[in-house]
Amino acid sequence: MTAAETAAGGRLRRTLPRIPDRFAAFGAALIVIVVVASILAPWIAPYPDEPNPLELLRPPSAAHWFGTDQVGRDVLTRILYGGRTSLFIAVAVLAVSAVAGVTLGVVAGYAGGWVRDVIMRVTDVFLAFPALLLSLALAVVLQPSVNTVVLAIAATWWPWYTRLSASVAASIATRGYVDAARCLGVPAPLIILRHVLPNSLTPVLVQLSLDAGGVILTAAALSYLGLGAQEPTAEWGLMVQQGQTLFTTNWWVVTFPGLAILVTAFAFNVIGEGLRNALDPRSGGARQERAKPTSAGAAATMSTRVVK
Amino acid sequence: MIEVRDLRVRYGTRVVADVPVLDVGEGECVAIVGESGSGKSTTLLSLLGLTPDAEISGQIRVCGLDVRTAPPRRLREIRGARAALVMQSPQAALSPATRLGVLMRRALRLHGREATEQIMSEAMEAVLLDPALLRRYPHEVSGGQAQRFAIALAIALGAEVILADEPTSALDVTVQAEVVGVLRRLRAERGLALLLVSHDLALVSTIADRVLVMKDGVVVESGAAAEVLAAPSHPYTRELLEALP
Amino acid sequence: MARYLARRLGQALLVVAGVVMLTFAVMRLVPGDPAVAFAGPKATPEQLAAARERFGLDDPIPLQFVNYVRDLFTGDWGTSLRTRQPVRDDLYLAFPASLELVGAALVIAVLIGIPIGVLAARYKTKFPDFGVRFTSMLAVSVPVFWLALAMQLVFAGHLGWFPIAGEYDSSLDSTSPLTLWTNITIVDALITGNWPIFTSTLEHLVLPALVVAAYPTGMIAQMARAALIEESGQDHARLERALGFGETSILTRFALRPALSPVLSLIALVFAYSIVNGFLVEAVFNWPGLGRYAAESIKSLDTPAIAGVTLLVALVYTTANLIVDLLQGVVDPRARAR
Amino acid sequence: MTMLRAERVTLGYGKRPVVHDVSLDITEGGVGLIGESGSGKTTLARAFLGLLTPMSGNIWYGDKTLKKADLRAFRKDVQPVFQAEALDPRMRIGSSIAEALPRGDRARVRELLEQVGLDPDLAARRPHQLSGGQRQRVVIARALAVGPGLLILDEPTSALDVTVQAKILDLLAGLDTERLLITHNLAVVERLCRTSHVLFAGRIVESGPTKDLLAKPAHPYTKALRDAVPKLGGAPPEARGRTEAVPAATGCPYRLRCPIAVPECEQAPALRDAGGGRQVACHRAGDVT
Repeated sequence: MTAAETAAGGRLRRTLPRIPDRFAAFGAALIVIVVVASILAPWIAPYPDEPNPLELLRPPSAAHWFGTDQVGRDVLTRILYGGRTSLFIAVAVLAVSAVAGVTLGVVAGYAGGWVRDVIMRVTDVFLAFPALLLSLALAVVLQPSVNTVVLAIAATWWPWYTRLSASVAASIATRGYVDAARCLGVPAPLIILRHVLPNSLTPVLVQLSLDAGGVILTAAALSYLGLGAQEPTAEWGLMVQQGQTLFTTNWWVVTFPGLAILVTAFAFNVIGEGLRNALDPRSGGARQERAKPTSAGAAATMSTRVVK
Repeated sequence: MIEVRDLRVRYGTRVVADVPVLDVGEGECVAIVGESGSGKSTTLLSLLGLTPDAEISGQIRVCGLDVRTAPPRRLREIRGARAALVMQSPQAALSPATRLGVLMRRALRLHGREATEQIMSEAMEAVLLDPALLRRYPHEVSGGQAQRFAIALAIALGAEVILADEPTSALDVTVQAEVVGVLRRLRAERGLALLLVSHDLALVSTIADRVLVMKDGVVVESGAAAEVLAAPSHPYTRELLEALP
Repeated sequence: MARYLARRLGQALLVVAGVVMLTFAVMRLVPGDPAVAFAGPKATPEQLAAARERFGLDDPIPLQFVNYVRDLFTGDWGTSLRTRQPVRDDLYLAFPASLELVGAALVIAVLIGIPIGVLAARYKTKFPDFGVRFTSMLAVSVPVFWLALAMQLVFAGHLGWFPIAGEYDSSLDSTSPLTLWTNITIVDALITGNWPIFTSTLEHLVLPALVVAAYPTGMIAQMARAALIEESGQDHARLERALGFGETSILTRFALRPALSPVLSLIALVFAYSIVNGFLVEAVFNWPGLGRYAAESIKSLDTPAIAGVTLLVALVYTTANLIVDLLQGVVDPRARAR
Repeated sequence: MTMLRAERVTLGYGKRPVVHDVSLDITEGGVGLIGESGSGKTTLARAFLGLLTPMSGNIWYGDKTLKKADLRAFRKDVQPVFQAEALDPRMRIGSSIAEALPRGDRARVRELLEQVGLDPDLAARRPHQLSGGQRQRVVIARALAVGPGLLILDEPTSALDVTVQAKILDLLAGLDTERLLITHNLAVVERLCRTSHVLFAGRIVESGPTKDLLAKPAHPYTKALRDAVPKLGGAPPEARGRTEAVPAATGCPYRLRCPIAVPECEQAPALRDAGGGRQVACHRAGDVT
C-alpha cells in the first residue's frame, strides 16, 4: 500500500495551490522588458547608432538619458542594440549546446556500458578544459566576431547538458515503461525518441533557463577581452572595455552597459530558479525514486548549473 | 494517555481527517485502519503537531498536554520522551550521516537523561538488537533493524505511548512479524500504549484492543477489535474484510 | 571506497591525456608560424630554419605529439615566444599568485556562503531567506570585470581605503625582502613572520579577492540553502522533530552534514570557474597571476605559453575534482559505501 | 502452450551473481515464484523476458535458446505486467496501449480497455489522472494487445489497496493466458498458481503444488514465510530475533536464520525430489513440523 499511499500524498502536495513565487514573476517581468526593448531597438532607440562628433562624452541628461560615449554615440541606444547581440548569443549558444549535448547525453545514458564511458570521458575532457581558454583559442583561430563567440562558448557549454541528460536518461532507462517497450520489440532509437527524450526534457529545460544568464556573462567577458564582438557592433562587454579608461572621469560610459548585463543575467537566473522550484525535478521524473540520496540529487541539478 | 475530541484536519478547503472521538488508555493498543487517502496517517501525525501546514480544530490531549495550545517548548518536552513516533520507511527516518548510537545519545541528552552505554544497550536488547549496531550508520542496517531501533529510541527515552504509522508495510513479511512481535512483548512487559495506523486488517486483528475504521477522512466505524472484525456494522468494513485474500 | 577512488584516478588520468591532446590540437590550429613569432618578423631564412629545427616544426604531426608529451613529462613545457623563458618557469612564478587570489576568494565564499545558506534555510520564506536569495542571485549575475572596475574606482580610487593595484608595495622588497617557501606571497610572509609584506599583501588582496568571491559565494549560498531545505524535508527530519529536537538543531546537527556533500562538489566546480574569473580580475588589478600572463600570451599568439596555462588549469581542475571525491567520503558515509 | 524454461541459469549485474543455478519450467495452471526483497525474483523475471542475458545456463523458448529464437514471435507470445512506473507519465494511456499494436488502431485500443473493465473514454487521460487500480488495468490491457500466450507478472497488485487488489486478481484469474507470477504475497499465489517455487538468496529452496507447499511446507523458510502472515483473529506473532541475519555465503543460505539448523547445513543441500511433485533443498526437510 506504500506506493499508493505516497502517490496519494504526492498528488495532495501538487494540488495545493503553489504560492505564486513573486521572485520568479519579478524576474519574468524584467526579461520581458529586456527582450521587447532589444527587439524594438531600431524603432524605440532615441538616436541612430552612429558617432556624433558634436556630442562627445555628454553626461546623462534629458537629451541623453545614459549620456554619450567617446565618439558621441548615445549610450542608451547602444545598450538597446547591444541587447539584441547578447540575446542572440544566449539563444544561439543554448540552442547549439542543448541539441548537441542532450543528443549525446541521452544516447550515453540509455546505451550505458562502453558507449557511455567513451562519451562521458570525452565530455569530462571538455569540462576540464578551461572554457575561457578554449573560447579564447577558438576566437583567435576564427577571427573574433559574434559568431565566433557563439561557437567558442557552445564548444565549452555542451558538456554540461551531456552530463545532465546522461544521468537523467540512465535513470529513465531503468523504468518499467522502458522495459515494457523493449518487450514489445520497439527498436532502441524509437524507445529513446518516444520515451527517454521526452521524460529527460524537464531538467534540461530548467538548466537552459538557469544557464542563459551565465552565457551572457561569458559572452560579455569574451568581448571585454576583445575576442568577441568588434567595433562598431554594439555589445555590452565591448562597451565596458572601451569605456574602462574613462571610468574615473565619465562613469556613465562603463556603468550603464555593466548594469544592463547585470539586470539581464539576474532576470534569467531568477526565472531559472523559479522554474526549477515549479518544475521540481522530482515531479519531472528525474528523481522520482526516494532510494537515491536526494541531497546528491540536488547536487546533480545544482552542480550542473555552475556556469563556465 | 491520548484523548481526542472532534478533531478536524484541513489542508486549504479539503478536510483530510475528521475524528469525533479517539482515546488511548494506559497500556492499550488502538488501531486506525483504512486504505490510502483515508486520512489515517494525517490523524496520527497531527496528534504530535507534526502537520504544520494544516489547520487543525478540535481538542487533542497527549499525556495530559493540550497539543494545540501548548507552547512549542512544552510540546517538544513530551515528543519522544512521553509520546514516541515510529515511521513507515525505516531507513529514511534516520539521518544518513549520523551513527545510530550518536542519535540515541543526543536524544537522551536533549531530554536531560543520562546517555550511558548501559542504558543504550538495555534499550537495544529490549528490541532484540545487538548493541554493537549502535556504531553503524542507517544504510548499514536492514529495514527491520532500523525499525526496531526507532522503537529502542522510544524505550530509552521512557515513552509511555508509541504512535506507529504503518510500521511494517515497507518490510518483508518475515521481518514484519519480528517488529510486531517486539511491540507486543514491550506492551506486555512495560504496559506501553500503542496507537497503530495500518491498512492490514489481519495484522491489526492480532494485536489491537480497539479499532477505528476510516474512509476518505471519516471514521465510519469504531469499537472493540473483536466485535468490529467479527460482526462489522458498516458496509465498508465488511468490504475490507471480504477483500482479504 | 579504495576501489572507487582507484577508478576515479584512472578516469582523471584519461581526462588529463584528453586535455593534452586537445591542447596540442588547438595549438596547431593557431594561425601564424611559431618560428616567425620566435625568430622575429625580420629574421633571415637561416634563422627561421634554425627556429623550425629547434621546435621540430617540420616533423610529422604524430612525432611532434610524442615529443610534446615526452617534453611535458620531463618538465620542458616549451619556451615562451614572448618572454623567451621556459614556460615552466613563467608558470612557476605566475601560478602561485593566481592560487593566492582564488584561494582567498574561496575561503571568503565558504565562510560567508555556507552560514548565510543555513540562515536562509532556517528562516525559509521569511525575510532573511528572501534577502539571501536576492543578494546571492545578484552575486552570480554581476559581470566580474565590471564589478572589478567599480570596486577599484570606488574603494581604491575615491575612498582610498585599499591600494589600486599590484600584489604588495614593491618598495618593501628592499626594506624587508621575503624568503620564498611556497612562492605564495601571503603564505610565505606568514611563515617567515615578515609582517610588513604580509599586511601589504593583505591590503592589496582584499578588493580583487572580494570580486572573485562574488560568484562562488552566491553559488555556495544557494546550494547550501537548497540542499538544507531538501534534507530537512526528508522523513528523518520528521522523526527528529518527533524526538523533541528544535528546527535549528535539526538543521545544524542532522541536516548540515549530508547537505554538505553537494556543496562540496559545487566548490570543486566553482574553484575552476574562479580561476578563469580571476584572469579578468587580474587584468584590472594588475595582479601578477596566470590571468595576466595568459592575456598577454594570447595577444601575442604565444602558443607554448597558452598551452602551458591551459594544461595547468586543466590539471588543477582535475585534481580539485579528485580531492572533492575524497572529501565526499568524509562528509557523507553513504559515499564511502559506494 | 507456451514453452518457456530456465536451465541451470545464473544471473547477475556486472560480475556479482544474484541468482544461482536455477532451473524452472513454466507449466500449466500458473507458476508462482515466491520470494522476499533481495531474493532475485525480479532478476529471474527479467531473464525470462529476454531483458537480461544469463551469466551461465540458458532460457529455452520452445526448442531454441532465447539467443537464437525468433525474437519477433517470442515478443508476441510473452508479455510483462510490471508493478511500479509501468506507464510513461507523459503519454496518454491510449497511445501507451497503441504502442503494442502494429498500426495503433483506435478500435482495438477501446476493445482492450473494455476487456480489462475500463471505460474506453479514459484513453485520452494520462497515468497520474488515474487511480492505482485503473493504471494496473491499463498495463494489463497493453500486455494483452499482442495476444500473448504467457504473462510474466512482477508484484502486479502489491502497490494496491486490498479492495482494489481483489478486483485485479479476479481480472487476472479470468484471463486464459498462462502466467508466471512473481510476488511475496502467499495468498495471491494460492489464488492464481497451481505450482510454486520458493526463492531465497537467489536459490530455489522448495517447489511443488502450491496447495501442498503451503499446507505442509517441507523447507523451514517456507514455513517461516507462511507463519509470518497474520491471519484474521489469529495468534499474535512471536519475535525470535534471528530473522535479520544475512544469507550465508556458503552451505545452505538460510542456515543463519534457520531454527532447526545443524552443523551438516554447512554443506549446501541439493534440490532433490521429495515425492508428490515436491522438491526441497534441506538436509532436515522431514522434521519441519
